Order: sequence, then C-alpha cells, then structure tokens
Amino acid sequence: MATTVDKPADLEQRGDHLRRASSGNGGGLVPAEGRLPSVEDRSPAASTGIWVGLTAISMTFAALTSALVVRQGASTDWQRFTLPSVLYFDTCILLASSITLELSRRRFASALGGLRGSVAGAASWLYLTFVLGMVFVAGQYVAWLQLRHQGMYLATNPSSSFFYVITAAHALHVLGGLGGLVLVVYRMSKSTLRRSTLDIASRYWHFMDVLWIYLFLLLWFKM
Amino acid sequence: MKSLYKSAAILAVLVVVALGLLSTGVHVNAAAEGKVSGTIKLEGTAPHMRPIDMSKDPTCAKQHPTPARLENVVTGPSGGLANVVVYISQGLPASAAAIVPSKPIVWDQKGCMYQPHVAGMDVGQQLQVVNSDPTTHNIHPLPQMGGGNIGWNKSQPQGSPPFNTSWKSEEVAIPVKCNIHPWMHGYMVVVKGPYGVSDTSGSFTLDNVPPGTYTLTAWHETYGTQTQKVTVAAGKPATASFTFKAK
Amino acid sequence: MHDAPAHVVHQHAAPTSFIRKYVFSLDHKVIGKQYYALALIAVLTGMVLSWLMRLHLGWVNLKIPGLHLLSASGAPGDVMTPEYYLQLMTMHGTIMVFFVLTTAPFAAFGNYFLPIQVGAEDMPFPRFNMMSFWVTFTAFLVLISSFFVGDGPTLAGWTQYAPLSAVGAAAGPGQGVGEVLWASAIAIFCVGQLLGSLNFITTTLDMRTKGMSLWRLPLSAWAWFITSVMGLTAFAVLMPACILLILDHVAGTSFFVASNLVLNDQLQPHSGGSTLLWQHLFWFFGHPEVYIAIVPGMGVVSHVLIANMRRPMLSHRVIVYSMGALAVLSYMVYGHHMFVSGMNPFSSLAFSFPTLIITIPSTILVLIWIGSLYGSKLRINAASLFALGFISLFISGGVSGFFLAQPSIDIMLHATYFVVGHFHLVMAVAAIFGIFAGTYFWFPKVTGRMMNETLGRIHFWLTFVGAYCIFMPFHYLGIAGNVRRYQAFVDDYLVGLIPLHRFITVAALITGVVQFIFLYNLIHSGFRGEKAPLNPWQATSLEWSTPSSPPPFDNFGGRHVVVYHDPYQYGIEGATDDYVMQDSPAQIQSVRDEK
Amino acid sequence: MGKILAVTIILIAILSAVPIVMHTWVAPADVSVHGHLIDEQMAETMVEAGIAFLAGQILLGLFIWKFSDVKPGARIKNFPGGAMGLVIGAFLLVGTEVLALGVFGVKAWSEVYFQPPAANAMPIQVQAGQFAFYFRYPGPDGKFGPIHPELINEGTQNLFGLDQDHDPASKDDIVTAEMAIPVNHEIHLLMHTKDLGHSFYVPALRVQQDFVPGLDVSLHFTATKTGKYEIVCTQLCGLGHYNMKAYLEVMSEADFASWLKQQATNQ
Repeated sequence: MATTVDKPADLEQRGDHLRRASSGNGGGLVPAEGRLPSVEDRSPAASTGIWVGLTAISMTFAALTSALVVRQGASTDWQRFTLPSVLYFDTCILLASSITLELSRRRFASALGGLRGSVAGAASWLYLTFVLGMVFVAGQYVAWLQLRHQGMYLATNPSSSFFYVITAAHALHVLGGLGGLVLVVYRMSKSTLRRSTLDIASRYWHFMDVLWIYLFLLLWFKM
Repeated sequence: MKSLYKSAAILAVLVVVALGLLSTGVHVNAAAEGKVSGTIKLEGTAPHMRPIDMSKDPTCAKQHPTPARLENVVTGPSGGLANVVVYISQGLPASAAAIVPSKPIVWDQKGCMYQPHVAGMDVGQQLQVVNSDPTTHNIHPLPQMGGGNIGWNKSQPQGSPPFNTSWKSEEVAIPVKCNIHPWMHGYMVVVKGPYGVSDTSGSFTLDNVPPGTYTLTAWHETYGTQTQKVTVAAGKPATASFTFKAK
Repeated sequence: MHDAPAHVVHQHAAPTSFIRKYVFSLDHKVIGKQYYALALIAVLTGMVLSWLMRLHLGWVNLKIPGLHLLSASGAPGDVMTPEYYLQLMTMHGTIMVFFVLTTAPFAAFGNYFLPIQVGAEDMPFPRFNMMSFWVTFTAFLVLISSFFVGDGPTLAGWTQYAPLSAVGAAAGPGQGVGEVLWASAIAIFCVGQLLGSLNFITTTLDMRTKGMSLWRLPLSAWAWFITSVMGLTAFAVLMPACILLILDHVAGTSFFVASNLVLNDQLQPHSGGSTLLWQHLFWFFGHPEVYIAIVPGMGVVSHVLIANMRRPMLSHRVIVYSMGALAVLSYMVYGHHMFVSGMNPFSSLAFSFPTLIITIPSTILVLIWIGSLYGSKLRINAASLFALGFISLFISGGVSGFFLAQPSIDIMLHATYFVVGHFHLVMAVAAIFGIFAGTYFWFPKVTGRMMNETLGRIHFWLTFVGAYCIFMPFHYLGIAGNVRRYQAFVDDYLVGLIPLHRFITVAALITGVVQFIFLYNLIHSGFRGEKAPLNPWQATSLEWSTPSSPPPFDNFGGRHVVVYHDPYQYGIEGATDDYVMQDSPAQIQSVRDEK
Repeated sequence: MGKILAVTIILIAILSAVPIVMHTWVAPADVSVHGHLIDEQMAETMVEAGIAFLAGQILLGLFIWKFSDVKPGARIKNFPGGAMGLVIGAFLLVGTEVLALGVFGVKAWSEVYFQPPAANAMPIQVQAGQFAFYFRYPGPDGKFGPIHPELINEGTQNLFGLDQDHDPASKDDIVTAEMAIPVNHEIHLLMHTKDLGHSFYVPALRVQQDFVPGLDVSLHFTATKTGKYEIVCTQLCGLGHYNMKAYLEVMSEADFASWLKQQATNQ
C-alpha cells in the first residue's frame, strides 16, 4: 500500500501533467472518460464561484418576487402608487455604468495583451463606473425620500413595504459590487490585477444591472 | 476653635433629631387621622349577568355546582354596588400620599375566578399572586402602553408558590386576564394614598386621611367614574356616598 | 488545473500564529473540526433540553431540582410552566435542525473531507470558508442569548408559524425580544451556509485533481455536492423570509399578519397579511432541509459500508441519481406539510403524488444498500455497525412517510406524535447514526489515533436499541391521536397514554446518558488512543492517500495526486490486496461498478 | 457480532409491529359518516407499509447474518439481477403501491373536501382564540349577526363582537362554550379565528382543519352516534395550546332542541 502512495510521488512533480497525461502506464487509465482536456483548460474557480453566488442571489429575489405576488393576491388592501420619478434616471445611470465598466475591461485586456491603450485608460473608465455606482445608490435613497413625500412609509401598505425591501436588498448588493470595484482599483494600482478578477467583478456588476431592470419592471407593473 | 466644632456638631445632631421627629410625626398623626366612609348604590335594575360555561376545563367547572356568573356588575340585596374603588384624586399632601401600606394585597385565583375581582392597591404596595386551583393559570395584566407600568404574562402551574410583585405608577385601572381561561377577568386599581373598595352592601372606608378638603373619585368598571368634594376635620370621620345609574 | 490549486496555495501558506492556525484558520480541515465542535456543543444543549421536556411530559408538575436557576419565571418552585416547556421545545428543534443536523454531516465532514476526496489542497475561497463558520457560530450565540433576555426565547416552535411569530409580545411570553433574536439568528445562519455551499459547489466543480472525473467522486463527495446545491437554493429563500418576519415584528408591516386580529381584547394594527405565505416560504426551505440533513448521511454511510463490505455498491450511478432525484423532488413536495392548513384541496392532491413518488428513489437506495450486502465480505466494527443501523432506521422512518403523504390519512395524523416519530427516525436519528459512522470511520485520519472499538460497540448497541425504544412508541401515540406540542395531556382520550410517555422518558434519559460513552471515547482516544496506520480500513479513496494522519497542511504534502481509478476498487481478483487505491497507477481490468 | 445485529434488527422489527397488530393503541372509535373511508385507507396503508417495513428489516437482517465475518478466502458475488433488477423492482413495487394508495386516497379526500354540504345542513359558527373555542348558533331567525372585531371583549363575554343594540340579526344568536349537534344531521361548520392560527381536531369525527387568520374556512360532517367527544387544537397557538379544547355533545334531535332553548336563556 505504501508503494501505491510513493511511486506516483516522484513521477508527479508539478508542471509535467500534460506529458504524464498522454503517456505511459497511467495514460491509459487517466482519461478514463476523456474528460482530461477539459480539466486542463479550466477557468479559475472564482469564475465558477461567481455563477454559483449569482444563483443564490437570484433565488433570494425569486423568493421576494413570489412573496410579492402571493401577498398581493392574498388580500384586497394592495394600494398602487406612482413610482418615484428618480428611478428612471437611476436605471439609465446603472446601464451607463455597465457600459463604462465594459469599456474599462476591454482597455485593460488590450493593454495586458500589449496591444494599444494603457492600463491608465482602463483605470479612468473604472473610476467613472465607481462614481456611477455611487450615484445609483444615492439615487435609490432619493427614491425613498420621494416615496415618503407621497406618504408611503415602510408599514403604510404592502406595496410600499415590498418596494422598500426589494430596492434596499438590491442596493445592498450593488454596494457589495462597489466593494469589489474598490478591490479591483486597488489591485490595478498595485498592478497585481489578474484579468479574471476584473472579468468576475464585471460579471457581477452586469448581473446587478440586469437584476435591476427585472426588478424595475416588476415594480413598474405591480406598484 | 474647638468649642466651635462642638457646637456645630451639637447643632447638626439637633437638626437631625428634629427632622426625624417631624417625619415620624407625620406618620403618628396620619395614623390618628380620621377616615372617610360611605356607601355606593346602584339606581335601577342591575343588568343580567350571564353564567359562565367552564366546560372547557373540567377542573374549573367542578368547583361550581351552580355556574359562576360574570362580575361586571355585582350588587347586594340593599342595592349596594360592589367592586367600586374610591380614592382621593386631589388635595392629598405628598407626605400622606407617600405612605404605602405594609399589608400585601392578595390576588387569588380560585374556582377559575379572580378573588377579588377588583383590587385597589397603592403604588409600590406588595401584590401577592396566589393560585389555589388544581389547574395552571397565566396571569396577564395589560397596563396602558407608556403609562409607567410594564405588563407581564406569567403562568402559575398548580401547586407552584405565590409570587410577589408591585406596580410602579398610578393607573386606573389595569385589566387582568387569564388566557388559558378566557372568562377570567379582573382589574387592579393602582392609586397613591388611601383607597377603599366597596363590598356587596356598597360600603367602603378610606383610612389614614389627614384633615383637609379633597376630591374623592369612585371608579367602577362598567359605570365609569364619579367625583365629589369631601372635607375631613380633625378627629371626626367624614362620610361620602355615590350613586351610579344602571344603563 | 494547475491554475486553481496553485492560486489556492498562493492564497495562504501554512500559518504559524496560534490564532491563524486554530481560531481564524483558513484551513478547511481546521474549519471542519470547528464545525464538528460546534455541532457537539449544540447537540449536548439540545439533548439536555429534550431531557427536561421528556421529564415534564412524563410527570407534569414534577419538581426538577435547580430548574429555577435556569429560569426563575420559567420554573417557579422548580415546576416547569407551559410557556417554558414550549420555549425549550422550540430551542430543541431549532438547535438540532440548524446547528446539529445541518452543521455536523454537511459542514463538518464536508469541509474536512470534500477537498481531500477530490484531490485538492483546499477550498477555492478559504476566506469565505472561515467566514462561513464564524457567521454560523455568531448565529448560534444570538440564538442562545435569547435564553437570557426578556421573558426568554420564542415559544412558536421551530416552524415559527405566523401570525404567532409575527404579532409580538401580545401573543405570549418570548414572542417579544426572544422572537426577534430567533429570526435574526436564522437569517445570519443562512448567510453562513450560503458561503459554505458556494465553496462546496465550486470545490466539486473546479478543484478536482487530474483524472478525478465526476463519476470518480466517492459517494460521500457526491452527497455533499448535492446537499450544497440544495443548501444554496433553500437557505437563499429562508433568509428573505426571516427578514420579512422581523419587519412584521418590529416595523409593523403586514406580510404575514392578517386583518382584524384581536389579542387580549385589543385589535391588532396589522392588516391583510397572509399566513400561508409564511408557510409556503418556510416549507420551500423546510422540506429540502430534511434532505440537507439526511443526504450527507446517505453518502457517508455508503462510503463507510463499501469499505467494510470490501466491494463497491451494486451501482455507483444509481445511488448518485437517486440522491439527485431526492434533491429535485424535495422542492416539489413541501406542500404536504400544509394539507390541513386551508390550502386549496386540489393543491393538496397535487402535492400528494410527488410526495408518494419521492419514496421511489428512497426505496431504490435502500434496495441497493441491502442488495450490495449480498455476497459481500462484511466487516463488523463500530463504523459499519452504525452504518447498518442507519439503514434499519431509515427504513423504519421511511415507511411512515407512506401515511403522511396521503392527505386523507394526514387528517388523522397531522400534528400528532406520529409525525414527530417519523421525522425523528428518518432525519434526526438516522442522520446522527450517519454522523457516528463517519466519526468512527474517519477519526483515525483526523487525529492519527484509533477510537476505542469496544466502547464504540457498547455505544452502538445501547444507542440503537434506545433509539427504537424512544421513537417507535411515538408512532403508537400518534395513531391514538396524541397531539404534539402539548406540555400536558388534559384531554380525556389522552390521559391513558401517559404511561407510554413515561416509558419514552426513561428510554430517552438512558439513551442520552449513553452518549457520554461516545464523548469520553472521542476525547480520550483523541489524546491516548493507539496510533493509527495510514489506511486502517484498507480503503481506496484519496483521503487515505495522504502522506500522514492528520494530513499535512496542503493535504498531499506537495504531491500532485492523479486519479487512475473509480473510487471503490475493492474485491479485485489477483491484486496483492483485495483493493486498489484511486491514485494507484496499477493496471487492473475488473471494474465491478457497472456504468 | 454480525449475527447478533441481524437477530436484533429482526426482533426489533417484529416487536415494533406487535402493538399495531394487537391494536394496543387506537384512535377513538369513529362516529362520522365519512370516517370509515379514512380508517380503511389507514388500514390498507398499514398493511402495505407494514409489509415493506418487515420485508426490508428482515432482508437486511438475513444478509447481515449471512455475509458478516465470512472467511477471508470468500469471493465477492453480485446480487442476482444486479442493480437494474432492483431498480425495476423498486419502480414496480413502490410504483403500484403509490398508485393504489394515491387513487384510494383521492376517494376519501374528495369525500370530505370536494362535496358541497347538503342543502339542509345545519350552519354552526366556531371561533377559535387563545385558548378556547366558542360556538354560535344563528337562533330562530337563522341569520348570524355581523362580527365587529373591535367589540370583542372576553371580560364582558362579548366573544364574537356582536352589537345587539344595532344588529337585529345578532339579537337571537346563541353563543356557547361547548358544541352540541343533533345526531345524523349534517353540520356545516363555519370556521374563523379571532387571533392566531389554530386547528379544529375531533379524532372521533375524523376531521382536522386549520383556522387560517383572515380566512373563513368551512367544513361539513355528520355524526352517527350520540355521546360526548373532545375537540382539541392541533396548531401551536401559545402557552395555553395544550389546554385549548371544547366538548362536542352529539344528541338526539329532541335533546338538542331543549339544549338550545336552555342556552338561549343563558345569553
């Protein structure tokens, strides 16, 4: 039994998997289901992780959506109100932020690839994205103030309750995204930023964008 | 120099003693003071008090060969109205109001009814909650929100010891209920200073009332409150009577 | 491949300081042990609570000396009050379901062994992993703290049905602060488990070493993977539900509280909320939670049995598919908890059929386990005893599901002790047997020492018989219509059942005490147990290929394991031993596990 | 050791089945029209589940007996038929069982829930609250007066919040703490709760139905035997849950009429 442990030890030095994979005694067995190539060029775990995380977030908002639908149907006390006008502005802001982030990502990629453009260019787009994100969150806060002016507080009516809960939940997730951007900016300034990190951050950010569009439509139809 | 200290000390002692005498004096006098007594009548016929169906908890029903009735209006043969709390709502000197009877008020749960149905008590007076029933009760007073008194909700299993508590501030009146036996209902009337609760003959007495002119208030759970002025002269007891009209 | 573990290693090298090593450690093995310790504390707490409950149920108004020290108002003169009973009951359920049945088989074992079994150095997100534990621990503290505030913890039961849980202190003792603490604790707990599930899923998908195809994962790894998928979806739904509950409670919203409710003669301010909404949200989490508790047990038990049967299961894949089917179906059947809750009677039927159908994958699992015993070379030891006990208990708990799956019978059995017996056998005791099996099996790898076999067997016999003595009678009580969540039996038709309750109480006390044998064995063997060989069970999966017990910080001591075989190459003809390890390059032809 | 385990498992299985077979502990005898359907369904399930239970445990025991501690030389054998055989077996066995139970179950269920109450069914209202049931009979006019939640007051025993000064319909309503019904007369029970979730469980009648806050639920049943039975709450509703009960008296039409008169005088 000891032998089975030790023998591969010296054979399996890091870095020479490809050779081992395609050759020798193990070769016949290793790709038992021809799965090895895909194993080799797998993207880093984080890119899978972000999808898993986004699934969880989707579940949470799906739960809130179904709660909203059930609660609206459960009783006749649902009171519609006009969405705060600032929301339209916020939506544009968030869309814009996605575009700027995408620009930044492109610049960064080409800069890394040594093609044209510089990391600095990418950074400035990144700063703009960050600012837009802040504006969005601030805008959501304004939306709440506008709602209070309509006399709709958290407990006034289920419709307002759901409005506050859903927008707040989304705003919190956006703040999380801003945190991610801060990290990216920091790494970029230290020039330790790996491309995958930026990809993941932008994937999250774009998801927040799409999620908001969905929530906005939901609120628009229900409120 | 020394003598100065000495005299200062003596002076201080004297002052302390004098104050002491004064304060105890208040007590002594108050104890000697007259009282206010009287009777409370109900004019007209008392409403029908429906019998209580305790079949839900046989241990309760067993204790009442003839079903117990509601106690929202309890009158005596002579038309006296019971469970009226009479207390001094104005004019009582702080010193007299500050006196708290040392005797605890016993709030007994017997036959799945509250005995008494209405209890008067002084702010800070000890309240002893007793469960004499072979069943579990929960005692649930519901004071006004933000009225200085904090409500509580405690169960008292059969055979568990009485517990003591008291109320922090005046409140007329705190409803008390038992959720396990929803018909169990009573009131605690918390006041400062002397108070009296009328019996079935309608008579009540307030003790330890120093001389002076006061506003008396009589409270009844169904018929609300009535007030009247009363003057207590040194030595002789004053009388006051109230008459409530049946709706 | 080299990318992922490489950046894990670069993410954290072996720590040196005590804090980083044992407290805020990033090492999945330490985190796994931390989870196990938490589960141990929780299970002892929950057990003591159940003792108090059982004593009270057997002998109502029994004076339990010193009980007033726990709660002066809860036990005046050492006699338990009705509200205190319900508070203990609620805490027992909550602690056991969330902090034992979810943490031990899933978070504890999974954290320790999933990365090793896939041949990785660690989870991909060690910081999330560390947070996952400490967040869960915080949740536990918050929950326990409710014992010491206001008039104690909530009494609304672990299902926390609104509006009892949502209208506040008016509903009874513990429904004020205690209630908010409960909801907060569970919301926090969800965060912890979401972080954990995120790591588990990513580990399984991305951290498998070379040659470790999905079908080469051991069944335990499969179980943890499937469970983590359930956890990710279920806890993501429970968390917002808890937040809405808190808002109803403290902010006066009306998500779950209906109009015109009168408590203590006072009209409540809420309006229009839906009780069923809470039940839907809760059971959408609640039923998968049952499988979150039991599926890891299935995986661990299969893993342990195979090593002790010296043969793979009749079909590796059928077991995986069955566990997967359980996971999927568990979302479609949750409505069977609500047959008599005023839900549309048609939807009751709609929920009834999948519930009956879910017995098919369960039956398949049982048949495969039993069928694989046939013609095996079964080795009896503490681990395999508990694994076999698991199967027996799972059968016993499973068949009662037939009854509860049918709305018409549920009319009689709903909310009776039959239900209590059912879920205790199938998800509590069975799951805990899985934990025991795993503990006796993996202890040598985790500590480098063997557990005392004799004590282990004594522990098994007393626990196995004890468990049946406690939980079989629950079914009889239920058939007689004994309603659950009663602190005393004042109904004429229930008085006759009290002797049976006393029998259960005695059995529970004895079985509880027996668990201290295990505790002693665990602690004593940890320090004094005889040294364990690297692979004491001659098992094949990767955790037995680590160069030492406990494994080094990076699990394989810098070696890059390559997997050449399916996980369970036992009973190999012509091999020097009767087994071939997953990472052994030896050529063999017999692969007993037909695809 | 393996053989002992085998014996233990089989013994436990048989012993567990004994009280069921002996009917040591049974539900109160059924006194309802629809109850027998539920009981038959229960019995049938008991047989099928019982067989599955015993078969499973005994098979497990036998294999443990036969294959534990075998000689090291022994060779590994496969279960005849292999996994596929077992899977197909499971589908056939459980599948048919599931279908059978499901179909019969629907019959019993629809009997209770899909049939509307008969036209002459007697309407009785039940209100659940912490921690008691109260019942209301419409009185001679056959109409229930409207409920005013803000008027509900247990202190004055205005339990349903009736306003008898303004609502003529409430004047003759009869509110009682125990439920009496005439035998062999269908009852249409109109259920609502005044505070929290509760449940209406009468084992002898084979009915259980939750009270849902904010919803008016209804239930109909017919009692076939006179006597005194218990109504209990099965939905955790607070500290008094265990003591939330009421008695159900099933009487002859005549007794019921006089009982109702008696109650009317107590209002």
